Amino acid sequence: MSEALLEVTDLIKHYPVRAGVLRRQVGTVHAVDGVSFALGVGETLGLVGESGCGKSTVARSVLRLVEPTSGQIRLEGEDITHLSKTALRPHRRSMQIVFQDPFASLNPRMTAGDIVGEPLAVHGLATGKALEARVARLFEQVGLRPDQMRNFPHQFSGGQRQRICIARALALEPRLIVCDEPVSALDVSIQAQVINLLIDLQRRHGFSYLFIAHDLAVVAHISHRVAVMYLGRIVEIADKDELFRNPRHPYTQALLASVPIANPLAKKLAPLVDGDVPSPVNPPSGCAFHTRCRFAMERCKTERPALVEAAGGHRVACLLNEGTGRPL
Amino acid sequence: MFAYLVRRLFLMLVTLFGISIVIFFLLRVVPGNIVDILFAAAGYVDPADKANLEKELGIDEPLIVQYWHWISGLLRGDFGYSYVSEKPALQEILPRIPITARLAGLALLFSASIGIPLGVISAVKQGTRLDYALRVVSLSGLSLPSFWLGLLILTASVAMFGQMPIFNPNPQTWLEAFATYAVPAAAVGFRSAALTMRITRSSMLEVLRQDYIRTARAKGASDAAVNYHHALKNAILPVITVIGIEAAFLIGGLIVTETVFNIPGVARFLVEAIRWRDYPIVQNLVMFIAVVVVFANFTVDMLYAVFDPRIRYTD
Amino acid sequence: MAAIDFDVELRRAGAHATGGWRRVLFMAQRHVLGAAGLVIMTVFVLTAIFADFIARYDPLTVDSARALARPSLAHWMGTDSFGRDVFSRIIHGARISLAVGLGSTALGGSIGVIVGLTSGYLSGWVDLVFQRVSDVLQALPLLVLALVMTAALGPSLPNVIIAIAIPLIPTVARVIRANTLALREQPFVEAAKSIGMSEMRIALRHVLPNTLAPLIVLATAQLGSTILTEASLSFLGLGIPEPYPSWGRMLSESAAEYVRTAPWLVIFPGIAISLAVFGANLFGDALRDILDPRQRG
Amino acid sequence: GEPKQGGILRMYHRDSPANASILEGATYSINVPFMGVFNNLVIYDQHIAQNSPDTLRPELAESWSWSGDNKKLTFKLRQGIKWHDGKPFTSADVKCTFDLLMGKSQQKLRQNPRKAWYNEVNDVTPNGDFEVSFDLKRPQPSLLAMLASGYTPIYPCHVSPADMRTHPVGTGPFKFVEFKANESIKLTRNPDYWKKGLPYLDGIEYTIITNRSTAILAFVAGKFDMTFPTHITIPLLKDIKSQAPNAICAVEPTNVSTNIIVNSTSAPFDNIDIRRAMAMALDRKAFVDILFEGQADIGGTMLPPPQGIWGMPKDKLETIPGYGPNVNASREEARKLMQKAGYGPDKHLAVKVSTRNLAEYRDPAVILIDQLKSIYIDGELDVVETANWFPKVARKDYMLGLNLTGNSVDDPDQSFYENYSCGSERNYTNYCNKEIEKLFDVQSQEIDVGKRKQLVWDIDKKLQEDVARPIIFHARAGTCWQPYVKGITIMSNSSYNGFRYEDVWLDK
Amino acid sequence: MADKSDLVLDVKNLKTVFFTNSGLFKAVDDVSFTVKRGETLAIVGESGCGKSVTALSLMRLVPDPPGRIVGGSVTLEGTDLLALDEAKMRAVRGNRISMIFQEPMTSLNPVMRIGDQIVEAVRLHRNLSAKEAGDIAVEMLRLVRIPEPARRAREYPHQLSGGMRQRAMIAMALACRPALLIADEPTTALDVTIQAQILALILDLQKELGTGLVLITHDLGVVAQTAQRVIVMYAGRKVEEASVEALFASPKHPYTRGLMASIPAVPASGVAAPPRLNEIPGTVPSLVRLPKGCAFAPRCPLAIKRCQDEYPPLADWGGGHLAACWRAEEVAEVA
Ligand SMILES: Nc1ncnc2c1ncn2[C@@H]1O[C@H](COP(=O)(O)OP(=O)(O)OP(=O)(O)O)[C@@H](O)[C@H]1O
Ligand SMILES: Nc1ncnc2c1ncn2[C@@H]1O[C@H](COP(=O)(O)OP(=O)(O)OP(=O)(O)O)[C@@H](O)[C@H]1O
Ligand SMILES: [Mg+2]
Ligand SMILES: [Mg+2]
Repeated sequence: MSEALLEVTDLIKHYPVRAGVLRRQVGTVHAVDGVSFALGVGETLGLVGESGCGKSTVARSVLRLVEPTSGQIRLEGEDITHLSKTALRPHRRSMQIVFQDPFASLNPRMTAGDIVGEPLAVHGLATGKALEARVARLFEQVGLRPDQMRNFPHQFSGGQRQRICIARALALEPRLIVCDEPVSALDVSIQAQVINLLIDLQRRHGFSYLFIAHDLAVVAHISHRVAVMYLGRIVEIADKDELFRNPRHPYTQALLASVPIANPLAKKLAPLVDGDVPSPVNPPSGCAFHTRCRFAMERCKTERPALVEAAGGHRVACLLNEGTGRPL
Repeated sequence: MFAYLVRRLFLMLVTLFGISIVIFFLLRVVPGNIVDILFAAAGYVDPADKANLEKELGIDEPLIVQYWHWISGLLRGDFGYSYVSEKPALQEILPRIPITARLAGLALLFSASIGIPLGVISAVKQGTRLDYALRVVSLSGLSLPSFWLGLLILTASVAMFGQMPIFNPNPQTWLEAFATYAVPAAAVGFRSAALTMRITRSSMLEVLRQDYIRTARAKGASDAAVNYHHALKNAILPVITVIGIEAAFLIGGLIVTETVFNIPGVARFLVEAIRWRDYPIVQNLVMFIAVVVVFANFTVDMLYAVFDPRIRYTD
Repeated sequence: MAAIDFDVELRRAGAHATGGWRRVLFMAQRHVLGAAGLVIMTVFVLTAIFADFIARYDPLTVDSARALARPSLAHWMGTDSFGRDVFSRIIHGARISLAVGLGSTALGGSIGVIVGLTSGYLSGWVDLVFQRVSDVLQALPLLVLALVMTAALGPSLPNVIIAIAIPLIPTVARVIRANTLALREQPFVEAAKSIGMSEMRIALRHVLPNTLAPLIVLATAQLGSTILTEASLSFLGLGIPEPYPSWGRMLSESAAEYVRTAPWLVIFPGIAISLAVFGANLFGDALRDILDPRQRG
Repeated sequence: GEPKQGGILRMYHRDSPANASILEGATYSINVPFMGVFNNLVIYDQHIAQNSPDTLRPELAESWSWSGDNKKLTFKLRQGIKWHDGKPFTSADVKCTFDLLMGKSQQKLRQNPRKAWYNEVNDVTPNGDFEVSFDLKRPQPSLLAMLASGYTPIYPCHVSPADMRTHPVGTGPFKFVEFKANESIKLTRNPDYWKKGLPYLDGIEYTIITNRSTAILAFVAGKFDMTFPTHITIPLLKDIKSQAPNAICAVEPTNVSTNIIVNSTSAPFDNIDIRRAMAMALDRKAFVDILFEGQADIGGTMLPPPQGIWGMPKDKLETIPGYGPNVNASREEARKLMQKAGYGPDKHLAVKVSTRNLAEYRDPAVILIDQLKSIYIDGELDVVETANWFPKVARKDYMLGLNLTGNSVDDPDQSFYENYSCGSERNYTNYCNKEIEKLFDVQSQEIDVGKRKQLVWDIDKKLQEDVARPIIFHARAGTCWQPYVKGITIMSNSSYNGFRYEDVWLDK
Repeated sequence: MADKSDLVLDVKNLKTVFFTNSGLFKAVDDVSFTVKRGETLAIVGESGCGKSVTALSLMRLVPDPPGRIVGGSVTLEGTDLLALDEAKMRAVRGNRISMIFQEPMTSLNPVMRIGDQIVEAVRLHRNLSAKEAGDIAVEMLRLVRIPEPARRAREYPHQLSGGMRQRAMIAMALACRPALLIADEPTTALDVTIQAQILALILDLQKELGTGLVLITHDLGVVAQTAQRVIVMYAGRKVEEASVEALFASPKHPYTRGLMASIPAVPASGVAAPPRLNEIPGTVPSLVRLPKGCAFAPRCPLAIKRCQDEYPPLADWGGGHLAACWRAEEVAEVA
């Protein structure tokens, strides 16, 4: 994990808020507000955070599916932030994404085989019989039957659809796969199938994953390192074990404490944070979390904490304890 | 909001400018001009006379110059003179506008007040006999040529009452005025109502399957409340769009109805003016229609915001 | 709860109608009106194609001896004042009326699709320009355009088709554009981008097929209205010229003079027009239902 | 009963005339509503259907007299007549009117379609306020006929031609009130009309209804007292009769001939054989049967008798090729001519038949095309918009054309010179035959009516044999009015001259 | 078994079918369960196994077409809902039984003010003036801890955040203090902190009002923390029912066991995560073409010949622990 496959620096993405038939801009969503991280070869970086905090936006910016407002994205050392669409096209072979919503990301009017084969066709990697054979292999790899290639997306179950998406992402054998909540809609048994597949593939081919999920257990299972986002910013990033053992940011702590344990005898749920998620259109001043933080101080309302190293490789953005967060 | 209106107004002007160019040059592309026609009707031509007349009317000048005369005149409020009647174009156009406006308004009213409720019913009862029946009736509204429907109405009224609703320029009573417009408006409105009904139906079908309709039912709301209070309000935007398009269309598109019912409205006048190549009338009238269309679109956009709180025009 | 015969319900739901004709029959049963529309349209199209074989008389031959004959075995729909066989004229008229209907819908529709797709997909200044152009087209009254077109180029079949097609363009373009704007944001379009597909290919392979449903509904509705527009143009003397029969002209001219004395001159072309419009719309309605994913279950 | 004073005559008008100036017009759409505003020097008796030299009546002129050499025509004018604006009428007004028509005055008519009528007039000179005389280059007895036409009202000097288009001022029984294009034309009674006690009507209102079905329905429903004159086709007449059995309808020739204009300047119709063949292929009776249910007239250039004064008698007519009773024999001959010209069953001649986009033009053209099939000619209809029709014809940009020619006065001078003399602007076919043209002048100067008729018949026959402009038929049309409308007479050999309406009254 | 009088809901042999173009299938097949006053019953199962349809069937809101309830009974406080006419049913809906739908974002009417939507629910069942109902609405919003409830009541759904919308939905569902509340995956799209808030809220209100709760969820953690009893569904059928403790302690159906085994755990200090998660091999069969016997048999490690031929009956394996498996006894041992 020495060399960085992907390096994201100061990524900012603002969306205009538009309304009306004429799509006039009525405001700005600060979807991603200065995010930096690096991802090594064969590494998995987990990305968690509440819904709407900008995880998907980070994911899509990395692939230049949305144009970042500012910041830099380097893939294998090359700055791809400003490459033209055409210049970018060859790079698409080395990075792929599994979308948050598998059904929506499959064209309802194409067969599963066509969908999975399309990347190969587009890059001219295979045609005719060869293409078909490749697609069949991909199907088998993700645990689908080749005879299902002729089926349309709506004829698959949620988990199968997710696997079609994965097969499509794998077709080009990319070095980086961004997985945006690939398992959120699945029940645990299917979820387990998908996760196992991803881990197997990583072992075999050395893929790197940027893995986004709500389910901390899943993230914990698959990731080497984990980043926690809150309202467009990374508030904490550390090795998995370190993060789960010593969460330093009050939000991370609240997250961990809120995970319901699948054991009726274990302690009952008690919400650790209260209040509502602030809107990314008008983010709170200072530390964005101060509106919900139990430990908020006066200066949290005005001062925005930077992401700083609190311990070996453990970075946190919190003003408590001279910027090292609150140890448990 | 203010900035938005300014922008909107600017775009309207751009559109109107485009239309002025299109209509001006389109008319010039058509062979024959008023002079040709006058001489054709007289069955002879004397080149000198012809040249004189062309000069008198100013149609011998280069097109650009003519265009400039027209547009600069418009900006000064000078609409020119009709070639045929030799009266000021404005004086010819203005009295016809309220006639068409009343007719179109009544037709729209008719179409909305019939089309929307029937559309709702048909959507709610989708797949039932009532739905089939309503759809068939509405389709027949769309499949009758309008001149045919108009003649049918006139013939039937003469045959049954020995009377016919022919246009009366000076209605004495309110009732008479209504009668003058109601029948042609109904003839137009039938088609319009059919269209409105179909749009309402399909839009309602879309909405009726939305989750919040289910929520309303889950609250125990009655069918009427669900259909009209919850669903229709959400389904109304496409309907408004169509009514807006119809409104724009009705201002310039009632040629056949105006002909059959002999209503001295804008559309028939426009056709006559085109036949005579009466450029000042055609150009100004088309500009007027364009203004109406553009404003109809604008009104529709504004209505969107009224009906859907998510839409707010600010800039 | 009423008892349910599962087998009956199964059959009603088409569980046995798995392949080929059975499936077609099943769909026809489910969409009776749509099937009727399809049948009507097919009959008309076939009629138009095989007009020469079906018509029993030359539609153009004038014969003073048999003018204004009532419908009879010899002349199923009677003859007109020129002694021409109305049935044969309607059969041949199908050619013109359908050519106008299909031709102008296809022409206006395809240009509208191209404009709408480009405008919606590329957005930016292309969109702005295209939108203003379609504003302009929309603001020109249809019949003004038709008048100007036919006056400029003469009332021939292609010109009538073009004249009727032009106002269709902004309508279709608007619908397709709105759809494209929505589709452009769909994850599957993004997915196509992410594999490095060119914009053109995305527009054609991913966006276009998904706008097909509203397009078909719009097109069938327009098909009907173009036939009516031709009739209206004929009424104003701007339609397809004599001697070739178009339904619109047959109706509009006879309507003036023969409503009472020879009603068959009015009734039959009227029925032909209404039936065609009706058929197209019924078919469109059913397509709408069939293509509505929520109704497919 | 006795005529009654009062009431407004309600009529519909078939279309919106371009303007109100009769002198500039060339359609009876102007004559019908505006003739009542004016007076002529002389006028055809409004209650005798057939216009003829015998029915000429004085109007603004009390009397007229020819000089001994028949080259000077002097009118004594009525005194004490006032224009509608109160100015007195004098001989100067007559002079002004004819100077306008001859193109001699300062002010010009926008268009002057009947300038050629006065080709033989040297000058019009007033002698004092109430006498005026016309100096002719040569005798022309038909001049009176033209002066009596509804097309020749006297205009006032003091109103410009432009004003006459929008607000005509005359001396006639009715005053102009308003003309709303596409809507209505209104006239009101002239209380100071010089014929005491006239007019009976308080006014006339024309509602412009362009759609014939609507118009007729409105008449049937009693919205109108009278249809637009000669606007009812024969099939529609039946319809009216069945719906309004009390209506009184008259069917009369309109003196409008439907004819074929042949472009003899270029192939293929520069070949006289093909022209003849075409003329011989015509089955005129079929046209008349189909379009008029038999009620129209077959003749030459001049309207056939009995309504027409100058038309050839039947026996003479039938000697012309193509007019004979045996159509098949005639077509057989026509085919031979075609074969001579190189066409036959295997080699058809393709021809475009141009015509205007109006039913009156299109319908006969359809029949024509059908008939031409019998002589190996494949016709295709080419409909032309009004605006382009005349320029196209003038350019000789056509092969065959189907045309309607209206004759405002039933006199050979009007018809021959206009349509057949070399170089005339209305001679669309460019037919030019110097010998015949000499004959035109001969008949024109002939004072004896009987002799003139013989000359005219010979000319007419020759014109038909030359296939200059084959006449197919002379149309008839109907006019209907409610039974209480009295004093209407429909002219039987012209539809331009009978609309003074000063003694029309309503028996209500 | 429970005391009858204490029963809020008694569902017996519920059967709901869908007629679709691809065929007819039983989305809910012969499902029975009960809910007591103040009790929480969780329904879990594979995605697409019929949980939501079951819930909708209770409300009689199955979209028709294509769906229809074809059998069984739903007894709410002694009345069989399926036998009521539509008008009577309307009086029950939103009043005695109400539901929080799976997608709160789309379940609020976008063109109506939040307050009005709650007011409507109240006034439909209580004879109150608009003013009084308005007060109740604001009160309900306060109860679900929406700050500034009076102002929020006048706003439209799009002006609220996702969490607030979800709470507004809850407020609306509880406005008439129903005897039974159905919550269909009320927290799927939310992060765990918000999820915890909302669940706590529902449980509080439930306790306060004595409402019976049917909670549908994928998250077994949530089940463990909130429910008293659980039913497990597979391919339209109930395959297991037990108290939450019994179920987590010893599942009696191989599918349930598979589910339990698949749950990943947040790593606790010092415990190494297993390299692979357990998974149930194979995929859910298509509901249109279900196998003749046990629907789970093709994926079941314990499947025997009998499973393929014969659907196992739902049997009581002690203490009200029901499971539909021939080899229920062995399930726990295999684990
Ligand atoms: N195309 C867009 N236009 C405007 N705003 C957007 C757009 N896409 C996302 N946003 C907004 O940006 C913010 C971040 O969205 P994003 O999808 O990245 O969140 P997320 O962390 O992935 O949430 P979730 O967990 O729900 O998937 C949200 O407030 C969202 O509403
Ligand atoms: N409107 C409908 N039309 C056709 N089939 C439907 C419809 N609604 C649900 N189904 C089908 O019924 C079955 C059960 O659906 P249901 O929504 O109850 O699943 P679920 O258990 O709630 O799944 P999830 O966990 O994904 O919400 C599914 O196979 C689904 O495809
Ligand atoms: Mg996301
Ligand atoms: Mg569900």
